[in-house]
Amino acid sequence: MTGRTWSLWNREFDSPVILASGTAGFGFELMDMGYLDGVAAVISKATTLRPRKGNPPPRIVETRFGLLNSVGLANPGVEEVVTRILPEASALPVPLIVNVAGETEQEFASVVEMLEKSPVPFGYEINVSCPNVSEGGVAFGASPSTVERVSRLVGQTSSRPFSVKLTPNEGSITESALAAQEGGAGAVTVCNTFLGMTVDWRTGMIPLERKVGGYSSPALLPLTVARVHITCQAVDIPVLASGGVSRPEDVLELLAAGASMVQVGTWLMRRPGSGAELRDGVLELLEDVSP
Amino acid sequence: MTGRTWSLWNREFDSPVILASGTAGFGFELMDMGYLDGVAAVISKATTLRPRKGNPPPRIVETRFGLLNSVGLANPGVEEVVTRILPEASALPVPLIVNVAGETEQEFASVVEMLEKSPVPFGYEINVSCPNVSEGGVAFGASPSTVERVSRLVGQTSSRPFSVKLTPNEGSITESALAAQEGGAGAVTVCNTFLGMTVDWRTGMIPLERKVGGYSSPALLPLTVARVHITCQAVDIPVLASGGVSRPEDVLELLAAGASMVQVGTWLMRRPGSGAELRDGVLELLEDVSP
Amino acid sequence: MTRDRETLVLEREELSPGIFSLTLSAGEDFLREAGPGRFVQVEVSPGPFPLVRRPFTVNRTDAGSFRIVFEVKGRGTDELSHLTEGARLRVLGPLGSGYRLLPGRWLLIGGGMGAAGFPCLADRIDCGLVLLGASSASRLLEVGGFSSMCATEDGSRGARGLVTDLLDRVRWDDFSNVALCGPVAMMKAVAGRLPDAILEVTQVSAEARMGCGWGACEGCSIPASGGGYLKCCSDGPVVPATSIDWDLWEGV
Amino acid sequence: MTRDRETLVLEREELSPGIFSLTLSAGEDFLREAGPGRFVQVEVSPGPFPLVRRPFTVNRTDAGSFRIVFEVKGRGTDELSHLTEGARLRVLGPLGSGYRLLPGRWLLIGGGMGAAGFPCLADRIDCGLVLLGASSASRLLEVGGFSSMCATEDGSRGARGLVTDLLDRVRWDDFSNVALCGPVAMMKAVAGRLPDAILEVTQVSAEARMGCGWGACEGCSIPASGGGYLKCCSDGPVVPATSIDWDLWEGV
Ligand SMILES: Cc1cc2nc3c(=O)[nH]c(=O)nc-3n(C[C@H](O)[C@H](O)[C@H](O)COP(=O)(O)OP(=O)(O)OC[C@H]3O[C@@H](n4cnc5c(N)ncnc54)[C@H](O)[C@@H]3O)c2cc1C
Ligand SMILES: Cc1cc2nc3c(=O)[nH]c(=O)nc-3n(C[C@H](O)[C@H](O)[C@H](O)COP(=O)(O)OP(=O)(O)OC[C@H]3O[C@@H](n4cnc5c(N)ncnc54)[C@H](O)[C@@H]3O)c2cc1C
Ligand SMILES: Cc1cc2nc3c(=O)[nH]c(=O)nc-3n(C[C@H](O)[C@H](O)[C@H](O)COP(=O)(O)O)c2cc1C
Ligand SMILES: Cc1cc2nc3c(=O)[nH]c(=O)nc-3n(C[C@H](O)[C@H](O)[C@H](O)COP(=O)(O)O)c2cc1C
Ligand code: FES
Ligand code: FES
Repeated sequence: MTGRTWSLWNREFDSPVILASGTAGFGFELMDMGYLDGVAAVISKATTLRPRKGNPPPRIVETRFGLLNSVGLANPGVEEVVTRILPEASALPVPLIVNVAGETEQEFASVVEMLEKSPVPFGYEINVSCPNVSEGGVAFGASPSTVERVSRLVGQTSSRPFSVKLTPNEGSITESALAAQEGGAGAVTVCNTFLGMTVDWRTGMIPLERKVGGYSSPALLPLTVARVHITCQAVDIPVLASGGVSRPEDVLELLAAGASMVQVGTWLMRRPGSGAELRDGVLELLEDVSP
Repeated sequence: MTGRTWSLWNREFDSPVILASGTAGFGFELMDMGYLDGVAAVISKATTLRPRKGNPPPRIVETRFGLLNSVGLANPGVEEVVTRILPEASALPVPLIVNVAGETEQEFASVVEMLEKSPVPFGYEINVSCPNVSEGGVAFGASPSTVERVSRLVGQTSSRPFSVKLTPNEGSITESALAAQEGGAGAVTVCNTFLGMTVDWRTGMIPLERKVGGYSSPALLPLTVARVHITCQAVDIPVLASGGVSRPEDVLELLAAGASMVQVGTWLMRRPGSGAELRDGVLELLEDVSP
Repeated sequence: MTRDRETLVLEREELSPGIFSLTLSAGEDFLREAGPGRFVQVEVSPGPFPLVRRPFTVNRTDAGSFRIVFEVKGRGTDELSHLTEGARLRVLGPLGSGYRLLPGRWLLIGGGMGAAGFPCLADRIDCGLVLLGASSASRLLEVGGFSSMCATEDGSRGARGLVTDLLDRVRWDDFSNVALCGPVAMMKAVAGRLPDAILEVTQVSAEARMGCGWGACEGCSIPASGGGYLKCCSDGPVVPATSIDWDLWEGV
Repeated sequence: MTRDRETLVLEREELSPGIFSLTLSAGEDFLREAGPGRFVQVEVSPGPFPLVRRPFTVNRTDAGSFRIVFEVKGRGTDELSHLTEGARLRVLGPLGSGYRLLPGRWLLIGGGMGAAGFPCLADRIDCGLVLLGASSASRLLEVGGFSSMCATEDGSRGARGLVTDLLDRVRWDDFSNVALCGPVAMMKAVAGRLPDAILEVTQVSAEARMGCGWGACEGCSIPASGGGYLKCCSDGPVVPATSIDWDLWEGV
């Protein structure tokens, strides 16, 4: 193994792999299975001001070459997160970034304000791009002025760095990234899932209650590579890549496109040992190139 | 075979399959090979005011699960199209829709004005969404006011119906669709390719000269299904689906999502006989359901 | 311990048309924890598609191996059915919480593949009676060695009809525990006809479309009686019948 | 006629490590038109990925069959190399415009797999001399029965060096036609050293990454000497050397 490191927010990591929000819980299950090796940081499931039940089932529908999800930010609410979950999370062997969602601009700041009471979070990921909610989702994150105001509000409330997670579905990702930077974000995450849908042509039935869900697939990697590249051209803050990673080569490609760190989501659901699998693969490939 | 038909612009077709712009030329090669059976209409390669050489090679780069293209609207210019190509195209056994691109709002209308001199086109597809050009491409098509003005200009110039081909890469597809409808479009095409990129992590080399290209893949079908569905909710004009079709089931799914007709592009390059293959498959599946 | 392991296909059997069993190699640590009602997440293909794993109940454990039994439903189960002896298969497990092995006499009610977990269970409890339903005789899963009654829709074995039709013949006082597993529609029908006191002691092995299978993605929700949702994969798959909101639950 | 046909793999041979030939069934209509320099688009996998076909020159035609010869470069050629006799393979062709079979003596210059189309050609012309280059002897493609010289980079056969090194030995006056095919870098080097009068009578079999292969997608562009681009698949693959802008052409 080389002594290679990757860094984010003044911290060095011996892996570029971050676990994406919504696919790793708060990291406890992976810790219990011994699968946090190779993981630089865990990003939690979205946390909102009030508890959210989430969307009715089915929430996961697999298509021929990808996955539709419509979880709808199911979470116990920030109070429960601060009082019950984060204290336990101090046992995690890796930093925890808390993913934050809200229905109004102010709500993002309110959630962060509560989270500030806990010593545990390493930083935040501000999710202005959830495809599976009516308020605070795609259209919200597509407005640069909204993104800038949310970033500013969060920045004023937070002592910690934060990344703004952008949507590829509406607006302009570079304009939103610039707005986040302008508002004081310490990074942007590029990006959330793409709107997707499936319908059974025989019956006309659309399995997801909200019809449209978030689509993820290894086949979307080139879409993420492009968006990471153009975002890196536009902003100076770190870009965290998210979307389509399933192999060490994919991690390296996103890093080559300019990402500072790389998230893995859907593939983690398939391979809970992704942290070590990807980190080891990355180091091996790098060693092959410059031994 | 059933007597099932699909219709567009007051014309009935015994197939829902249209050949997508840029993947069928003007239809001559397919005619020569005998592969226009099952094809409802051919959409031509983009036509611009002046001849365009197109982008330097490579223009086609295959990734693990899809194709990047950066053709850049290579075409001989509208004059050549009107004087040399369209007269020959009157021999095509199927209607020809001419895809039109431009660098300014006025240019779209100028191209259409020239095309009006030919009796051949069945209609036009106004391409405000090419990912592979600097002017008149993605950012252009992302602005509803631009889309509306272009539609109005084209409508004033044209005696024929036209579809506006939208971009999934920026802005809001429903707002653009509404703007096209407001401007007098007779349909919208949902949608053009997604921005994509690949980079060789070993060398840092990005194969496409313009770095980012248009990405297409059968794995993107759910993205098209979603965009067709939400567009159909928003507008009253026909929606022509484009993106991800490789099987008869895909055609039926897009029709179930609300599309009036369905285009096939990348898969046509793989299977020049797609017209009959998809049409026959669709009819067979429909027969299975309601014999 | 729950781990992602590469197993070896030791045996493959086609039990009846479209129903297969795979016997997979397993170590002591797996087998010790693979109690009744727990499940595994199987990587059905070496390539990336199908993208997520498929859940299967542990049907039986033996020295050095365990077995899953499944019906071909779609892509994933089709791929699995083509594996041959000696093939390698990635299996994550054991997962979920299984049956609480309470004392007292048990009644097992299974529909179709729902009975796949019963052999494992029946051996570890005081199993009084097994009720089984399926579309036809060939789709009934055996739970050998125990008193049983069955119903088939085509009448090819046991009573002609549904497993619910067998409920009238049950002397409820004989049982202090019930295990219920099958298609959601069948479980709803059964639950609707169980005496209240019996519903209280019924453990349901639930089904949901799964993402991860290990509690992280919130994908496998089942409407809970108290409002909100249970996670099938970690609150369950085996949950008290009373914890489910039977009206809202529509199945997979 | 150019059609998309299902062929049968009649024979598969590993000519040398990583270089394979496939003999594929073909009908009269195909064989009649599959002249020297024309190519086929092969569907390398029954599934959708790799997404587009791969182009291969017709290496030889026989009664009821034709042959392609290829080197494993990536995913597509790897898949092809694993086909076995009896497999079915979808092949579109014959495509493109081949060599103009002009009278007069020919010189053939081939690098690596570039020589794959020469056997087909040499039989139909007055072939005076064949110059071949490759990295080593095992990678030289035979063009049997004709006078030839070769160069290998490791010196394992013929002269040690590049095919360009052989050019000095050519008596240009002997030839009225040249066929040139190989990696773009090799062809650029050769073209740069051909006497002007010879360049005028040189036909180049060009390479480009292809989309459709049948002229529709504008994907296979090669810089043209007059400005703009040639389409490799339909203007070519065989084009006059003078029609290419050699400075701009960088290869695939
Ligand atoms: C905890 C648990 C244990 C299970 N144990 C068994 C078992 O022992 N034997 C057995 O035969 N089956 C079992 N199932 C069901 C089995 O997982 C599904 O039949 C299988 O995932 C279908 O995969 P597929 O790719 O073949 O079908 P797909 O092509 O994915 O889908 C075909 C159809 O199967 C159904 N389906 C899809 N995913 C699931 C899912 N996760 N759960 C239930 N139904 C689904 C849907 O109705 C779908 O339309 C279990 C399910 C769960 C949740
Ligand atoms: C008209 C024509 C005729 C050809 N005839 C032969 C032949 O007879 N025998 C033979 O071995 N090869 C021939 N080639 C080259 C052959 O098509 C490629 O080697 C093949 O497509 C690579 O496919 P792959 O999936 O294995 O490689 P990929 O994984 O797609 O790519 C691997 C590398 O191969 C190169 N490559 C990719 N696509 C092409 C392409 N279309 N043309 C050239 N290089 C490419 C690139 O450098 C790429 O990095 C011909 C090419 C053309 C255009
Ligand atoms: C089941 C599921 C749940 C998700 N939940 C969240 C979430 O709560 N917050 C968020 O910001 N992103 C969420 N995402 C998006 C992922 O974090 C990630 O950005 C996306 O899936 C693309 O990456 P991938 O291709 O690696 O999965 C979710 C994705 C999935 C598949
Ligand atoms: C090689 C190539 C060239 C294309 N050229 C054009 C074009 O000139 N004009 C246009 O509107 N769309 C063009 N497109 C987009 C297609 O028409 C189609 O909308 C897109 O590829 C998605 O459909 P598909 O998945 O069926 O390929 C091109 C696509 C490809 C792959
Ligand atoms: S399947 Fe992921 S939480 Fe249950
Ligand atoms: S490969 Fe499509 S035009 Fe040549």
